[in-house]
Amino acid sequence: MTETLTLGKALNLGLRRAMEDDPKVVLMGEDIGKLGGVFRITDGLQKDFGEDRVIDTPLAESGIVGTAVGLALRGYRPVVEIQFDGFVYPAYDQIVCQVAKMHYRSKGKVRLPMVIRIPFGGGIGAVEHHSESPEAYFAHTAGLKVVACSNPADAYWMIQQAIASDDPIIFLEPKRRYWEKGEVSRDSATIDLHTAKVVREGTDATVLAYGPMVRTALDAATAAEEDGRSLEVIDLRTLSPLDMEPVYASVRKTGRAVVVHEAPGNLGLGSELAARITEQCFYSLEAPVLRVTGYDTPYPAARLEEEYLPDLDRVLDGVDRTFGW
Amino acid sequence: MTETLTLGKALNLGLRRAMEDDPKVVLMGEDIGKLGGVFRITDGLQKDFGEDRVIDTPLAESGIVGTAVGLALRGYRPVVEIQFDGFVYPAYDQIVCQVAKMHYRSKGKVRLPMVIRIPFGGGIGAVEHHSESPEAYFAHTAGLKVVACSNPADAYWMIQQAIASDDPIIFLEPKRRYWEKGEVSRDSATIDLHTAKVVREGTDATVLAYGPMVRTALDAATAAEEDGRSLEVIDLRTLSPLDMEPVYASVRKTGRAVVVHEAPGNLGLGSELAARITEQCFYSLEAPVLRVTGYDTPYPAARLEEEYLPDLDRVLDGVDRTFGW
Amino acid sequence: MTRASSKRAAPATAADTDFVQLLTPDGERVTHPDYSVDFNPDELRGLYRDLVTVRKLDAEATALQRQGELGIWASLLGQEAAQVGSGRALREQDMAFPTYREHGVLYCRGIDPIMPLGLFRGVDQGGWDPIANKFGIYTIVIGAQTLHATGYAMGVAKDGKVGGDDGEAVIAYFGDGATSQGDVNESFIFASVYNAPIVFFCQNNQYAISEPLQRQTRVPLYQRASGFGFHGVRVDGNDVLATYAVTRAALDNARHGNGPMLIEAYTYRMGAHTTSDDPTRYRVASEVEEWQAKDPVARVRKLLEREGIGDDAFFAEVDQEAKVEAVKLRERVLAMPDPDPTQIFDHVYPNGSAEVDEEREQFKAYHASFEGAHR
Amino acid sequence: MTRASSKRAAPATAADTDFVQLLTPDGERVTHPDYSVDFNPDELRGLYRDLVTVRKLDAEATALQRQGELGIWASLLGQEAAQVGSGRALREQDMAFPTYREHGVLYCRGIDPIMPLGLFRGVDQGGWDPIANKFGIYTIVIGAQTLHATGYAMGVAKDGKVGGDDGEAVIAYFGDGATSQGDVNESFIFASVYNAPIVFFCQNNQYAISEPLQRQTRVPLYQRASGFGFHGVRVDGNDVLATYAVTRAALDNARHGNGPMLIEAYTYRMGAHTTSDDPTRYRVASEVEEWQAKDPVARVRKLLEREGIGDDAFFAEVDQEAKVEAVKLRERVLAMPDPDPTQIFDHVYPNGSAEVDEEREQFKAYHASFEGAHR
Ligand SMILES: Cc1ncc(C[n+]2csc(CCOP(=O)(O)OP(=O)(O)O)c2C)c(N)n1
Ligand SMILES: Cc1ncc(C[n+]2csc(CCOP(=O)(O)OP(=O)(O)O)c2C)c(N)n1
Ligand SMILES: [Mg+2]
Ligand SMILES: [Mg+2]
Repeated sequence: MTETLTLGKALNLGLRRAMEDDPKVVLMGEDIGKLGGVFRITDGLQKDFGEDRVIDTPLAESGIVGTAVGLALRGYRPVVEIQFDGFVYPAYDQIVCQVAKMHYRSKGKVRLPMVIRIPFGGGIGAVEHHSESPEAYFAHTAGLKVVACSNPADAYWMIQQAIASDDPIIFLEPKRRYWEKGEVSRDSATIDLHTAKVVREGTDATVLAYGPMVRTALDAATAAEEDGRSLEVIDLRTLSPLDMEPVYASVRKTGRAVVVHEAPGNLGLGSELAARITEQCFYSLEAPVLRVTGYDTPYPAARLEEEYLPDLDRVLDGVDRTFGW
Repeated sequence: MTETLTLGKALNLGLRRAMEDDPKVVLMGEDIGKLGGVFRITDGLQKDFGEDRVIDTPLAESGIVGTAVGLALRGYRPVVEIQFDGFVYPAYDQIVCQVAKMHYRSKGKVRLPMVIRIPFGGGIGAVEHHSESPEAYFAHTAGLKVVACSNPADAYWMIQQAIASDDPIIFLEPKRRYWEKGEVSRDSATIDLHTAKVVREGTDATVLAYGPMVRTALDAATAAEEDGRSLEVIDLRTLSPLDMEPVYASVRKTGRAVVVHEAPGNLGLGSELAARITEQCFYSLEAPVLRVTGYDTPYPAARLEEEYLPDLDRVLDGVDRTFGW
Repeated sequence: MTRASSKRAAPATAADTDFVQLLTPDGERVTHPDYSVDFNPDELRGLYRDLVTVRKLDAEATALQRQGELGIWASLLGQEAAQVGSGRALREQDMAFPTYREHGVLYCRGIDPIMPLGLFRGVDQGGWDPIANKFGIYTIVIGAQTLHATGYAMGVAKDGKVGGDDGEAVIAYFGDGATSQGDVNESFIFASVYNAPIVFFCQNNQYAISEPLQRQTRVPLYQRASGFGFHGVRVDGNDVLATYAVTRAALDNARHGNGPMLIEAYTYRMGAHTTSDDPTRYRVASEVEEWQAKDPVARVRKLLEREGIGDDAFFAEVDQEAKVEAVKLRERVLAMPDPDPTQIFDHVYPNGSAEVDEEREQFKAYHASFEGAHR
Repeated sequence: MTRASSKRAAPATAADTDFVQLLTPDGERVTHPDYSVDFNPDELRGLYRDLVTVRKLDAEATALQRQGELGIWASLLGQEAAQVGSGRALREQDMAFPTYREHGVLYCRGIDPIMPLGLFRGVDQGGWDPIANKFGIYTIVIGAQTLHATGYAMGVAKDGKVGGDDGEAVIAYFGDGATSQGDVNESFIFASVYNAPIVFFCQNNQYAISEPLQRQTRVPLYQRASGFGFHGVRVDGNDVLATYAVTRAALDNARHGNGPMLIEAYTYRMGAHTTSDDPTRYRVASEVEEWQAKDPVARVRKLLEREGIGDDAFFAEVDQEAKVEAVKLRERVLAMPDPDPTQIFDHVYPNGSAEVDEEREQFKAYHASFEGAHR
């Protein structure tokens, strides 16, 4: 049986279930206790699991991640909430030099089963630092795995799979989709964490997206249909490692690919996808892989973000351009 | 008239000249005073310019960069030395959120004429964190400019051009080439900071490199010549923004491109170059743009680095593969 | 083999409350061995006017947010004395580095109060010139500005602008939560090591969003300074006179070349963290009422009444003038134009970038393609 | 309007040197009101043996580097008492988090002394199991391990493993330079707020590479603790007895649930920062000589002689045994095989990664292509 949940509520229930399943799971972050987090993703969890397992921390991201590493060394499974994407950088040193490398450094003797949850992306009319898409900074870092959920069902299962994994995982949550509803079956996960998923089949061109842009890509596909164009949409879900086989299969079929993300184009995920697709599907491509992304500027003031972020029209424009070749 | 200098000495003389030319230029960093820096790049400068302009700082990278921002606001032109690539991350928040964005945030009212010098790359048999190539982390960040020098003449002039620029610049120094000699003319710069340079002309394939890999690429080109293959080698010099026109022109001529860098391939500069070249030279390409890079692992122990780093043979292998298409 | 007795820190708790006070909640003056003020009646009335005005403008901004005219607002309600007291203590040549809540200091610096509303409306990210106004751009990343302030102060010292009454001093504002950030502690180190002319002004409003002070420290925050080699003082942050006196002394101490000081202004955030916040989830009404009784504005009114230098006519006039300013502010906010979309591409680099220019052109061409057309 | 008098911090300087001492450089015992030891002769001889051995092994490592057998070496010369004193103070259940210089503590933990040589030779990045050995992997990023130690200690408290003699305590090692890092100061905050069972052990060896202590602080480092809400002590780090007593007391204080303490072990780096460093560029010989006179090993030998519990035969035997250990170490280092190149791809992720496996296969195929062939 399934039920209708918002993406935020699905995460909340996924966290709750992970804490029920394993007493070693602890949550850490700013304002995650009584307040339940600024997005209420941890709502009610401190009340039910206590201050020892849902830990309001001092206001210091490096301290949060660094002490989480220590808790992991002690046998805990810390799940860290970074309040907003733009506030993860004080912890960047601990993430890149410690979280990502300690297993390697110790020749496998140490495992850090940590999840770092980051609400990411724009579209909520926020002030500076609250709308960023830092995924490339993490995906470029060997030793980290990076995933992004795009819908309530994935949110519910992916967070549990990430917590159950012994790999250190950056878990990206599309904050502007927290309130979007979807059907969730709580019986069992249907697909592995590190797999991409074809979320709409099509024949003319492949649109690759993840997190908040999956909905945008699907809307574009619906609109394209009216123009008589059939778009295949793939939700990448796992950003590092990438799950490329479904992507190659799709592009070999369609011959055209457009990557969509909010992050700036320069050295964004789109560049890596374009490079790999071109290398593996060179003779199948009718046009170069095109990218529809945020611009190569800092994230602008809120009243400009609608113009900054890829939307349905820009995705369709990108698709049109691949047909222009 | 020209003279023969090591790359390290050329940087030292470039810094000295920049300090002579502008009294607002101050150097900041760990051990840059009496010691002259662990690589002696600032050797003798504190003695001649005083502790007020060559500042030994507390051991705190965020503090160094953050106070440099304040000094820039006060009208100084701080040149920060990060001791090794692997130690820039504690300053990552200040670099990404403040150095990169303050000009934008202030609608142009504030300028931060800062240079952050980072000795980067491997090949010196060092312990962990001393051999990394973090360029993509900065090049993906709008608001920063990123350059890398590869030879003494460029080192001497590029450091001066970077200091004279009002843009915040990440200045990457190929540490393993500090001791390599080259001819330097101290009369005047012959080329702008943000331009790529064809350092060897060829007709069969284009090899793109920067920093320490330029020498490797040139050696490969020499070896390839013996196999009767003519490689064109481009020293990118500017990593953000990229100077693509010379690259496109070359690839349109050769039809084949190989990008070489030490950084891991996944989301490295090679992916962006491959994506752009494919988009702009789609019908000129005989083969996909291939990448010869460090592997997607943390930087390994010193006794493994020779196997980890791209070398002449791996570059030639990459070139061979482009001819395999 | 070793002594058993505990070495737990002194029993002082983060909440103990002895501080410098010159004016009680009832508007009575009290004396302090180290600090005093000698304002004349006009100056006292001026401070009252400041307090009423910044509170009124703040309330107007909150109302504008409620009506959808601002995206969010970070109210200073309850912190008026801490901000007006310290803001008025600044000399013209002094430089201030604010967080995102120092609207009262901004007002004292003589900056157009519309400025922060542009930021919270989302039309820009801070429109004023920080150098010309001697008041930094609002900083949202907690603690980051304390290092900028310290570096700026290091520059003041390099310029030889310390040592006399005309010396320049710098003030860095931050909150109780910010004291946990590495950047803030590193700024203490740099300021101390270089003996920079800076005052660290911590508004301890008892909360970091939902987290009470106890999540950041178990001893009073002003005590943090001594271990870094400078002096810390706790002042009643709801007492504009004491805040003025302590801040003025610290600034003068800095400008005369005696280095940094830390001031903990003990106050309370009467409202929500921001208009997005719901404080009922984490604090009880009785606590808020307790602080209500320590209101920073009311006690100055009582003082003026007590000393017979403010009558009902005066108070009514001040309220009226503040109301007029608030109405003006509202009208100007409503009249604020949205930014031109191409501003996305402006001021990315002082020297520009061909890449960004190209994106701007593509952006224009793309939007031109819709002219007339509609999907 | 405000008092003029300066508010500069107390005159204490970073270099003032009152500390806990139980054994003078001349090998005389002195008493201290708070700390004492009651070692029997065997235990004292054992400490001497430890000191001589770790110094000898360290010297051997330095020699191996000079001969090109190690890439680099970070010598503990001069810090033997700080490391042996604190290392021996650890109870079996206690956990230590080192920097890259704690070879003496590693030895006291009973870990094969070959381990750090593998790291500095470049065959690996730290071969021991940190959990099984209760001794973390060497951490090169300054200060990072203090947060790991604090988190681990928070976990100890969560596990309820504090409160009695069998409680677990954690010790975090770091240097004087590290005290400037945000991470170290944040670890003080987390440890204090959660009252974690941890001892912060700062070896103040007077230098951070070339930078003297004055570049990090203008007051003694042990004073840093009080502003974070716990106790700080400075101990003579060249006095193995005092270091033992103070560390043991702090660890027991922690294991009994009384929270963190900071120990500043006042010592001196007699050698170069590492074998890559040239200290003659930044410090004078006379300074080194002064400290020579405070040698941590010599004073214990004097004590043993003074108390008639160590004769020439014993000292000769200890030297001889240390020499034998050193020779064994050398032989094993020379016999260390280089790692198999495919190890580049091992242990990137606990659960593995298809991408990395693919690169490993490509790597093998690429190298196989050279078999026989030569370019
Ligand atoms: C580095 C960073 N982490 C988290 C946040 C989110 N955040 C904004 S305000 C705030 C609380 C700040 O508390 P405090 O320093 O006491 O200042 P106050 O808001 O009470 O004036 C937090 C956690 C941020 N802005 N920056
Ligand atoms: C974050 C960081 N910055 C810089 C370095 C380079 N570095 C290695 S050791 C060292 C000095 C450390 O001094 P201290 O903390 O006193 O320890 P000591 O070496 O004296 O034992 C520096 C700057 C580093 N390892 N990590
Ligand atoms: Mg607060
Ligand atoms: Mg030291």
